[in-house]
Amino acid sequence: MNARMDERGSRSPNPPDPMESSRAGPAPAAARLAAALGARVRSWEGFLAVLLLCIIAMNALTSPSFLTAENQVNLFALSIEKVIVALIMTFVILNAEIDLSVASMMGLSACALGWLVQQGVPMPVAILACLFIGMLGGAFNGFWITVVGLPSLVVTLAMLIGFRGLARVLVEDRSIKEFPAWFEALGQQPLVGPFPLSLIIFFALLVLAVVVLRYSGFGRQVYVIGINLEVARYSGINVARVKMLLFTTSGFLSALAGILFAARLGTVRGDMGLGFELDIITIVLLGGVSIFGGAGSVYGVILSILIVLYLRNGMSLSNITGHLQTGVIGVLLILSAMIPNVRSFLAHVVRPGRLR
Amino acid sequence: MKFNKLLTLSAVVAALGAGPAHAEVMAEKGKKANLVLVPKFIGILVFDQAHDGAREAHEELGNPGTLEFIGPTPENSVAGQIEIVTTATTQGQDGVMLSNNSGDQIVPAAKAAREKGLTLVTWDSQIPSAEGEQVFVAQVDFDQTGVVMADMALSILGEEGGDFAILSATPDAANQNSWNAAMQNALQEEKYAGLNLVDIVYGDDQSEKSYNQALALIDKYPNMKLIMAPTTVGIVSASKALQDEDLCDQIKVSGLGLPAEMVSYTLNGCAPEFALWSFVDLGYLTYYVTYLIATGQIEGVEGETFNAGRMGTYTIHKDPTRENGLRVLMGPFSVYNKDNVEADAS
Amino acid sequence: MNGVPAASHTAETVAGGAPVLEVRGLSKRFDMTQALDDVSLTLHAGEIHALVGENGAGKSTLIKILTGVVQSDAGEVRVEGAAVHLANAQEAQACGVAAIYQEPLVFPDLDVAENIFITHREQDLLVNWPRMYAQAEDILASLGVRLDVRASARGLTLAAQQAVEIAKAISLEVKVLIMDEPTASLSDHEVRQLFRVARQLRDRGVAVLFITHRLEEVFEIADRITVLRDGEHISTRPAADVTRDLLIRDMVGREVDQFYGVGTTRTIGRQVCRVQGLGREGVFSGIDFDLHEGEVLGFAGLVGSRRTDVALALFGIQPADRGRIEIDGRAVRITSPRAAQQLGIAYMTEDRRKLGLAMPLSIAANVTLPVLHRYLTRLGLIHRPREEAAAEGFRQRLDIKAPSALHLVEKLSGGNQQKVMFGKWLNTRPRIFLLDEPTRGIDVGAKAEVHTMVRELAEEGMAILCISSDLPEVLAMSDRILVMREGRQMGILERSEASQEAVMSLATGEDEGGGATTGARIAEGTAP
Amino acid sequence: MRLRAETRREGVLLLLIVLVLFGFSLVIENYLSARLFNRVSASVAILAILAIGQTLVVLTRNIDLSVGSIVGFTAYFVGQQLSLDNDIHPLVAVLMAVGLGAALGAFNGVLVAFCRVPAIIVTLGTLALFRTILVEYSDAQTILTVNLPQWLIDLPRLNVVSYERLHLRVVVAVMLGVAVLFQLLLRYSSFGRRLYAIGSSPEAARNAGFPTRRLVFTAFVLCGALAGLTGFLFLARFGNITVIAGIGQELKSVAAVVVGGINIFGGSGSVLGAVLGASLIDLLENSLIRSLQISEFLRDALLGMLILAAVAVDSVLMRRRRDR
Repeated sequence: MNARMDERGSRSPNPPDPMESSRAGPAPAAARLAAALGARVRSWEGFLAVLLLCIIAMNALTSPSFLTAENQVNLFALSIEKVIVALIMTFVILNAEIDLSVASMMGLSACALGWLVQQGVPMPVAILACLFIGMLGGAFNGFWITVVGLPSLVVTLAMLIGFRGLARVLVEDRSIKEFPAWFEALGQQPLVGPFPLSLIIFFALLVLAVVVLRYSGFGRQVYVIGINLEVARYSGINVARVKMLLFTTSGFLSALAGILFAARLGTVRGDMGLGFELDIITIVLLGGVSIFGGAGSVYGVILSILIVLYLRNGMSLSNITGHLQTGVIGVLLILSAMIPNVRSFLAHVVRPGRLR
Repeated sequence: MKFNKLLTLSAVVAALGAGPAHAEVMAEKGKKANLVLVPKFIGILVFDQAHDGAREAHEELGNPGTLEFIGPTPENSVAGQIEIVTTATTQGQDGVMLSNNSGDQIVPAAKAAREKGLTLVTWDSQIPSAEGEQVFVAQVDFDQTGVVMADMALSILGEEGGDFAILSATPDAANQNSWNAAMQNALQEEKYAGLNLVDIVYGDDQSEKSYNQALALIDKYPNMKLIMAPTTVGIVSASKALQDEDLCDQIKVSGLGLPAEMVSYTLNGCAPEFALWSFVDLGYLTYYVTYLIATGQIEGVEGETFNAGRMGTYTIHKDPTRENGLRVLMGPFSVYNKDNVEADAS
Repeated sequence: MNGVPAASHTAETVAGGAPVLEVRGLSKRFDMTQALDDVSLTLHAGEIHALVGENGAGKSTLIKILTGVVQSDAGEVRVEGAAVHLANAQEAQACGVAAIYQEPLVFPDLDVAENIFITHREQDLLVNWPRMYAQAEDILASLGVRLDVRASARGLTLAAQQAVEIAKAISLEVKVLIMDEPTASLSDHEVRQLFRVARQLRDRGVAVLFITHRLEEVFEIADRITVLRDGEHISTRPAADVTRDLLIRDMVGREVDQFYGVGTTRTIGRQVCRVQGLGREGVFSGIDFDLHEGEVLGFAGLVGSRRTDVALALFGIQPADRGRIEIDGRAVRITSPRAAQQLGIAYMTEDRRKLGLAMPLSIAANVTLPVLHRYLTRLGLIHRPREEAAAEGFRQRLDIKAPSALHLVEKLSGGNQQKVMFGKWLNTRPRIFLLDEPTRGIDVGAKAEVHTMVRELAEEGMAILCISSDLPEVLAMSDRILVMREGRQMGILERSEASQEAVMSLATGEDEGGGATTGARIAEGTAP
Repeated sequence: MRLRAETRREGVLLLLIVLVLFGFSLVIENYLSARLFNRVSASVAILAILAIGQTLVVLTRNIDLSVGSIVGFTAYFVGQQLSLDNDIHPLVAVLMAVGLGAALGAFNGVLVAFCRVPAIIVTLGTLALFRTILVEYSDAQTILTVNLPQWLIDLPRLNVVSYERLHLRVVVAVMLGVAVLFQLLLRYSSFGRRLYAIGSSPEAARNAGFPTRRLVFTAFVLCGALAGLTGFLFLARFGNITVIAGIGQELKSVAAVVVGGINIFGGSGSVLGAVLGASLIDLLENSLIRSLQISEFLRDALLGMLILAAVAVDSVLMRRRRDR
């Protein structure tokens, strides 16, 4: 049997079959090597890395305090809750779903923590209870998505309102700050070297995310479901269980982030984390994770986290804040998604002439 | 100001300030201090007015340092303020003037700033626990705000009183919450017995939400006679809602508002009486306090007296509304009605 | 079919009237591949012109150029004598060229009538619904097709979707209609109907370019036949001058004397599976059969006979709600694919792209997908060397043409993708293997390989249930044939009593097997 | 009689609205009154127009998250022009708002349709970008009712028809007009039908040779134009426009569309559905804030659950009918 292009498959707009190229004779070795190198540099991660280096260089040039260890730790600590949730959001979006309720869950968990402490519940118990609330809330999302079959965008949009509402019910217009000193210290003081607990948790989760997504069977299943849910189902993957697990974990980590947030600020209020969901999703999408699922990597998301944090920090140090920061990130998001298209467009225009 | 009905509170203040006597400090000009003025968020007129006041003082004092006006976005106010204070610390600024919108959530960042030697003065809205804050420049006495609100309600509704509701900003706004609490306290008094507070609702300082909340109040409480809105956004929205519904005869609006924004409603009787203070003056005074502390001319401790340019002499006192705080009380309250609102509107 | 060998290679002037479409010296290159090399072709008004060739011969590329989907590197296309530039699908349509495909592209949310008329460029600014419905009904009636024009296109059978596409072409008053393997998924009855329509179009003066893998159809319908091979034009002859052998020689460039394996000598072992009264509400009912080690049980039937649904029930995708399944004599309930796998059942889908393979992943990732747990370390991580070794094993055993097991599946040809699917399910070490159209959409050479593979698996003792719409294939491969009609089991034919006529008479419910003479194709509708 | 799927869905929504009305009439005194109708209908109208625009985009398998910023931007810009020059003709003011909205929508449209950037990314970006431009442009000034021309101030109180105390406000009439226009456009124009076609199967649309890019672009422009119109009505109704006007409207409009039964993956849904969805959501919200029993703080929690319930009920009912 000869390796030839399937006529059925070829109707899709996929690039021509490379197997055909082998039939047409080997390409010059040099050309192939160049192509491989080009692909590496032109890959999404490569592009982000270059961008990141530019930002770091610019920050270092414009602001003397940028490279101080203190600033480096601070810039992470200031957004640590968002980037922790961005890790699990990567999984959710890779799985071709979305969770808009994460920030509200952060608020709910933090407020529940404050409320429980106010009721005299011992701190460790309260923390466990909040983590449990997170899992419960995530599982609640998961139930509507996997069992009832509603789109996750719809379910989590409703719970974006719902969880926030519950947080409000718990604290109303108060702000609660009766946390034990050790809890606040945990959130505000360095634990190991210059790193506070939240950063250590983030690094641990980061390693875990890389390992799970790249090397574990579960990660493989997440990708396959994102690529093609039916293929996963026909392969005997328990799609509902994977999705349920993802949403539960998303709730759990959002709750954890909420607790860390409470520890960092020492006070909880009903509006904690309001609007963070869009920042989190922006980070993940900027990291090259396809909104349609199945494509993207944790490495891209790591780079995107660094880009967003460094960019914000650099702008803050140059006294550019508020809307301009958000606007610049917005433009960056659009541009970064546009560049690959412009490239392929140019390639499309240039190629026929060159190869003739 | 001369037309205003002044509620000068100096008598109250003098009674409270029983600390050791300090000589009045006259500001030495031309010292360098890089200062940052942080509003609750960008896009609200009163904060820009405060900026104008601060700039005026900045030029007057000939500070060769910088004055930055940096604010977060409304949807990201808390995290944004924390980030700004932290960044100011990293940058090595000399002082931060903060209209705190983050409640006690700002405390860790504020403490860190203080540890690095920054001067941290709050204005307009305080840090509730006073931790990390040196002095709060209070526009008016917060307990007094409650009394003023109650007085305005009484003067609008008359002796027999009636039902009224509060339309506040967000449920998390520290100053609005203090004022609402102070008002509820004041209502205990005998003379306000006729005033019956039926509800507190929140318009989140958004025009559209405040407007809808005002309409909902009307439907919810058919006997309601007054909406008290201690927020500049809420008060105009409520006034407009009542005007649009042709209900200005039956229900009135009062609270805290800008004369420029309220003039038409005051003249047509929708909002016969409301109060506010000068945000320009507040910015000016805040700048003076911060400059003096940051340049080491005063320490920012209880009992110090200083001269604040065109505004005269002020003293740092214990803040009677908080356990540990210090404050400089600006005052006075200006209460506006149809007689004086036009003059201040321009 | 028993015509004399033709001498002429350039019978350009035989059939039909004036040339409607002329293709001259068309070349197209994709990267390193010369997909079309100086191909010329002339279509006349009122002829049915068959285009044949193996996969990769360049048929698809030619169609794409004619429909404006891709642009040629060299050569020209003339419509009614005038050179045209087909920059996009719309321009092709404006020139009167339209195509219908094996898997029609309908708009599932729109209703039938709208699907027919929505492409009209010159459609009025406003939609006149009553008139549109009336016209749609008229056109479908003229085709002899009964469809509710107000029903949404979602859930139409492939045949019905094709009818919609043909109706669309008619409503556009096309001059050239390209039919790209339109019969591959149709039942015999539907094929007959399609042929009738095609002839009708020819009589109206339309030039029909008919692409198919089924040589019997070529001889039945075509006026002239063009063969492409490896992107080159090999021959164009009047159908009357062509024999089957000649055609095959032109196509493959070599002599191929048989397609299907002859009778085998394998022994049927013990019973592994027994199904009694199996059914699913509103889908199928009353399915009874048993399956033995080393046996191939063919599943035959027309469109809508619900064969795929029976397989899906056995595999737990759409669990049965009545009846009994016994595996090794033990009654079991199969409610999920995982449960089915644990019982040793594997199901290879007919739709590689949508249901079968994760295209952007490697061969290795696909091969290990259903049994990923076997390749995990204790920490739940994938043991890459073990995974690759397994995939490499299948790559060699199944002769998958790829540089390595880490090659991406989307870059393989259809036949090789089919083999990857085989590897994926063989890797689950099934004892019962459900094959759904194992040779659909792959070319002649690959087909033979698949047949050999199925035979070998049976000889190794696997129990195989094979759904196929290729009747000769079913007859050649199966030990017994279960025939279904409209969700009911019509009977099981032993090898000795099975013939095309016997199968067709059961499948159609008629006493004599209608058009079963010339290699009838019977097919399955898509699963709902 | 066999009903179209869309009609059935609209029936279900109508039923839900009646249920909500009935439920709250038991809890809230004077609930079914002319007064409440006048107020809630005006509030619904604004969200409904936005939801109609969102519908056009969602039908093509896209989404526009920037509408909230477009609303704020146009409300502010037109408000500023009118404050500076009270003599601007009302029609010019409306056209200004619609035109500005359309221009911002066109920006989205170019990026989505011609630069092939996924809509969610583009509009997530422009959500931030448009707001940034507004804040920079406005210099933190507020538009004040007092500076607006009198006709604009009177506009929200203007009635088209009145029956006893039941008023049909101009805003509501405009919404109804827009709804009818776009319902007809989607149902009867080939442009509208092709929007459905694109969302239903982009591959088939390409194959059929539709000018897919141009159609998607147009959908975004129209969505922007309707958001601009919403901005104008925002200005008229709320009068005082700060730079944060319209924040959060994007999620509300998406919620309305989703509740209204427009498939979030494109291809099906109707303008009437969007209007009913917007009505249901806004009615719920307005009813909850008028209920004495439900505390200010419980409201959002309930609203979230009710939206979820509405979608779930709709989905279950529709599924049952499809199974038949």
